[in-house]
Amino acid sequence: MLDADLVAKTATKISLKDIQDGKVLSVKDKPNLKYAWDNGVAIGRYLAELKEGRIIGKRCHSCKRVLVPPRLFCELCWRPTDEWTYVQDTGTILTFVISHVNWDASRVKKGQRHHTPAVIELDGAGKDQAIMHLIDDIDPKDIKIGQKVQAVWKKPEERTGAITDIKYFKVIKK
Amino acid sequence: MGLRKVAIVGAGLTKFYRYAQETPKELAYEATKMALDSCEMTLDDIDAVCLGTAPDAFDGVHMKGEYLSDGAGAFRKPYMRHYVGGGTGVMSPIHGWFHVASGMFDTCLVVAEEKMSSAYPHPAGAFLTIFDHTTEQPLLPTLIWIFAIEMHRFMHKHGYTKKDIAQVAVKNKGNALLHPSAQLGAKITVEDVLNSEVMAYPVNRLDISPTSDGAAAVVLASEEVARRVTEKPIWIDGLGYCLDSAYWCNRDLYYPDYVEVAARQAYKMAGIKEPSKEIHIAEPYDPFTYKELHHIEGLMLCKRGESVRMLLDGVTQRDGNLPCCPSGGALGVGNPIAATGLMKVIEIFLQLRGEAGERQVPGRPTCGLAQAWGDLMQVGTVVVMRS
Amino acid sequence: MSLTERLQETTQVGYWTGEIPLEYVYTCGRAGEAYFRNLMNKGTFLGARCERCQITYVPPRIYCERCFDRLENNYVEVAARGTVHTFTVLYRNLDGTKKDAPLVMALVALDGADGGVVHCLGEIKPEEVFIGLPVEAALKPKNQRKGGITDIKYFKPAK
Amino acid sequence: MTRQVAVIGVGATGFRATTPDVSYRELTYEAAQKAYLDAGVEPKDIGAFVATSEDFVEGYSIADEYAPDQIGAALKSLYTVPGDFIQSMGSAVMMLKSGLYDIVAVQGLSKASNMLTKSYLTDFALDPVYNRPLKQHADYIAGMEMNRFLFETGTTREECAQVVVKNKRNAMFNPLAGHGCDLTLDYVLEAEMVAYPLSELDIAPYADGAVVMVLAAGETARALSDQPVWVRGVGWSSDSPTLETRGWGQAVYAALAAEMAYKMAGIRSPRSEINFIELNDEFSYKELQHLEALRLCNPGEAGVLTMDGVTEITGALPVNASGGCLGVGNLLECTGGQKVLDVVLQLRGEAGRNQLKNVSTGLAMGWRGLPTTTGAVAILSN
Repeated sequence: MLDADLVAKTATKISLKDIQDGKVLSVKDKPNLKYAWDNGVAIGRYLAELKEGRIIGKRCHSCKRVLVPPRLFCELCWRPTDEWTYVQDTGTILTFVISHVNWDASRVKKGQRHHTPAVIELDGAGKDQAIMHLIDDIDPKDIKIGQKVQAVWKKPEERTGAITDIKYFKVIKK
Repeated sequence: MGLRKVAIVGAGLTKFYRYAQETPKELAYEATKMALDSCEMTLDDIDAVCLGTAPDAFDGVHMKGEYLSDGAGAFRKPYMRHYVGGGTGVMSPIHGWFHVASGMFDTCLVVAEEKMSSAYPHPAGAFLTIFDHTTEQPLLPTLIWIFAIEMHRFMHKHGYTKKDIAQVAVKNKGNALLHPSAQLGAKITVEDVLNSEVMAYPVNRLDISPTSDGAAAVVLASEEVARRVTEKPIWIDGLGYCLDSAYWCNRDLYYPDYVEVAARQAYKMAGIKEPSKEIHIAEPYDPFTYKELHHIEGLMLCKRGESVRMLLDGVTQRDGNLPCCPSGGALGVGNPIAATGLMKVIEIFLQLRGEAGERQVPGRPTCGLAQAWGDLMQVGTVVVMRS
Repeated sequence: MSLTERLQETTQVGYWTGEIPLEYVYTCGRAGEAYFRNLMNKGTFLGARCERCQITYVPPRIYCERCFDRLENNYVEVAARGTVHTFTVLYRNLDGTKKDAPLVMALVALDGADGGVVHCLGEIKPEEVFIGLPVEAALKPKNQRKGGITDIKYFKPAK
Repeated sequence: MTRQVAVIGVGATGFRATTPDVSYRELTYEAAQKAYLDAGVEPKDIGAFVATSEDFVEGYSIADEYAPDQIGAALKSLYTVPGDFIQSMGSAVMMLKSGLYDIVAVQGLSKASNMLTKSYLTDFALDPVYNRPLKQHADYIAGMEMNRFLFETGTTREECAQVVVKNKRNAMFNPLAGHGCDLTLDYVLEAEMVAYPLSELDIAPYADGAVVMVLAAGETARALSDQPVWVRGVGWSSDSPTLETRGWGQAVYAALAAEMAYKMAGIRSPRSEINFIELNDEFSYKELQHLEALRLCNPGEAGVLTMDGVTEITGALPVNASGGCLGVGNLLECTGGQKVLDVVLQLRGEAGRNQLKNVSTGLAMGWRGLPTTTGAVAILSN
């Protein structure tokens, strides 16, 4: 039996204001956590190809998928992957979101476009082989699951070898 | 297989709040102390301690398992933390089961804690860095995105509507009115959910469980000890856990295969052939409304695509044939991640003992299930318990 | 080897940089609130006494870590002086750079307690510090105290 | 009555200060493939997996998400222990003894080089209210502990420096080790001071690397392996985490972890029953403090034995023949993995130039590093 009186005594309800006003003592800290993650072979090539305006994956002859992002092993078949394979920069929206919030939980400002991230199955990669990216250049309410989309790339001289070398995907067929 | 029998013999739970004054250690202590007192045990009776707590990014301490140890009763004891993201809470009794079933320990204290309010101004910021650092984080994703992405796919595949799914919030927040730990028990309507602030279509504010501080603890014991300390041991008869690939965009998100794999493991171990008939009561993980339904399908408590029908027919109500989240769940009681999972285990423990008070489901259930989910739409953890 | 393909030239090596952009506000908790309020307002130290284990915890805690008895009603005042239980002479800053002047860090075991304070020592040269050195707390002036460990400036040799 | 457990496969990469040519996934995949090849198993044969990681070391808020793929555990039973590798191994032993599994794999990984602000990270492990506001380099904790240890036991800085000389020299002949050097005692003693009495060379440098092991229950182990290495005992323990009230001279956690492991292994006289040791020496004095806690010598004796050469490869009680953390590198959560790896290689007679003669029982010991008081012990026999 959970005794309600006992439970009530276990914790003390306060508010953020109590902390900010100093009614409850607190300590602030901002940790310094910085990283440089090695790209390695597979992600290194992926980023290098993005810089060239291409999406590359690695094919697994066993499960027939083209793995994007590429890896040197197929995690399902537990074998080395086979040849490097370009997939197309077109695909299909499997699911999407109209987000009114930013990554830090703040709300998208009035007048700004809502974020519309989607899971996009890339042509040539295989069923359900998708990446997450953003949809843009369309009113969010016109986006539909199943729509065909195509990558809109940054200009070659602006590309740095990053997933953001694709600015967004745009809907190509309604 | 001749597995050693392991029982839950005691439980403790703190109140859940958005902001609690207590330090993480103090919260862990309060839950642990209550669990020990509930079965009239002291730390001297405890052979080992295991801790479930989700990311260090919430409490804001690197290696927080080490930091929390004394509050969890681990002083100079064998003590180990386990971690599967949001699935950690239900992984906790599983890890505890390993301790006792191994024969190396006769008792094991299982503690789960989360203090999410330390993350300032909001713990949501901690979720940017759950995504792949190179291929996803540059897009500035957030946790709500991935849920909304999955929810939308789930709705699309089955033709579910937001109105259907909102019933989960109505049910769970209502159930939570009777839970002493609850942070957000409320009588609300479907319209309230649909009219609440849009976070990321299709997710509205009332589709989401709150941010919480809280802790939970249970005491596990071998059969011999369990029979000595209580007349009502609740046995952990089945367990399963499964982690899918981190490449979360390489699978169809409409169905949680990882939950099914974990459930099959647990059912096999518990000798369950027809889960929808043999499980009398369930606490599927409900950090978002649709997740309860998604998980009910993954747990094979209904056929794929039938969870909404089950909900609308009242089957999962507290007085229905298969009550789901009678505690009020994460949506109603609150969601201090790991502590929520263990809260669900405790709810089944209390219900099977007939000690759930006003929340007691009718029909004297003898077999219940608790489940949690976590990571990048990736983890299923399941325990099956019997009286 | 297990990888079918490896980078063959150093120019192919690359990395991706990032950080974990978080901020925190930590409450001091029930015991910490009592400890620091007392330090701030009265300039003295609180401990928590466990009669069963015969231990006086400084800083105080709401529970005894050994027997789990509740200690919240057993707070006792302890002296603002004690001895150096152990110390070190620290030559590095948090970022790894060399300090302009070395800093003595010590665990000061407060008299009458089974714990104490981890802090720096002041008003003494590093080579003069020894284990067992009697020290006392040097607090900031009352109007500058905010209710935290930095309300203590340092510990200095006891008069 | 309870099931026996053996290590039937080990796989490791080399341990190097940096590994810029491979991602953490590729590094771990290499270790996993080697371990599975060594054990003669495939992931489908493995009942469950235990990974070892801490979020902020890997640079993720939820690092366990990224554990499964490169060890073949996708859509399988896997969980993470944020602890030392030997704790993960303890988990695996429990899982096998329970009878629920016949084969369990354990993973450990260090990409320490990818974490750029390690001193801040260690500081972030301190109590946020009582200790962190001082904003000091956390090595002060090691300096304070070393000072108290020297004070209580009469151990000298020279004896600690000799540990550095020995371990870094041992590493010269361990092809996996990344920080071997041949140094003189004077050279070590003259190293720049970090937190007196702790100098730069008393501190193990970091290294990258991965270790994967396959453990199996008795009958399965015998069926799969010609040379199973039996896990006779495991133990782990945590002392008070609080800086203000913990003991500072002795490693109580190591003593308790060892007692648990000794009891399980039926070892009464560790000194006569254990042939060699791989223990945590992230700081030079830790080797001596841990040796004493493990009851392998009397308090205050470890330094003397070190000066007398007893802990050398050629001595009566070889300690860290692999080179230890000082010579191999601090592998963070994977540190204990390197310890167990070297015990296994020694017991299988595969330790190359550092091979010890006539050894049948070895002890591996891990510590969680600053600022923790958690340790773990494994005792293995062939």
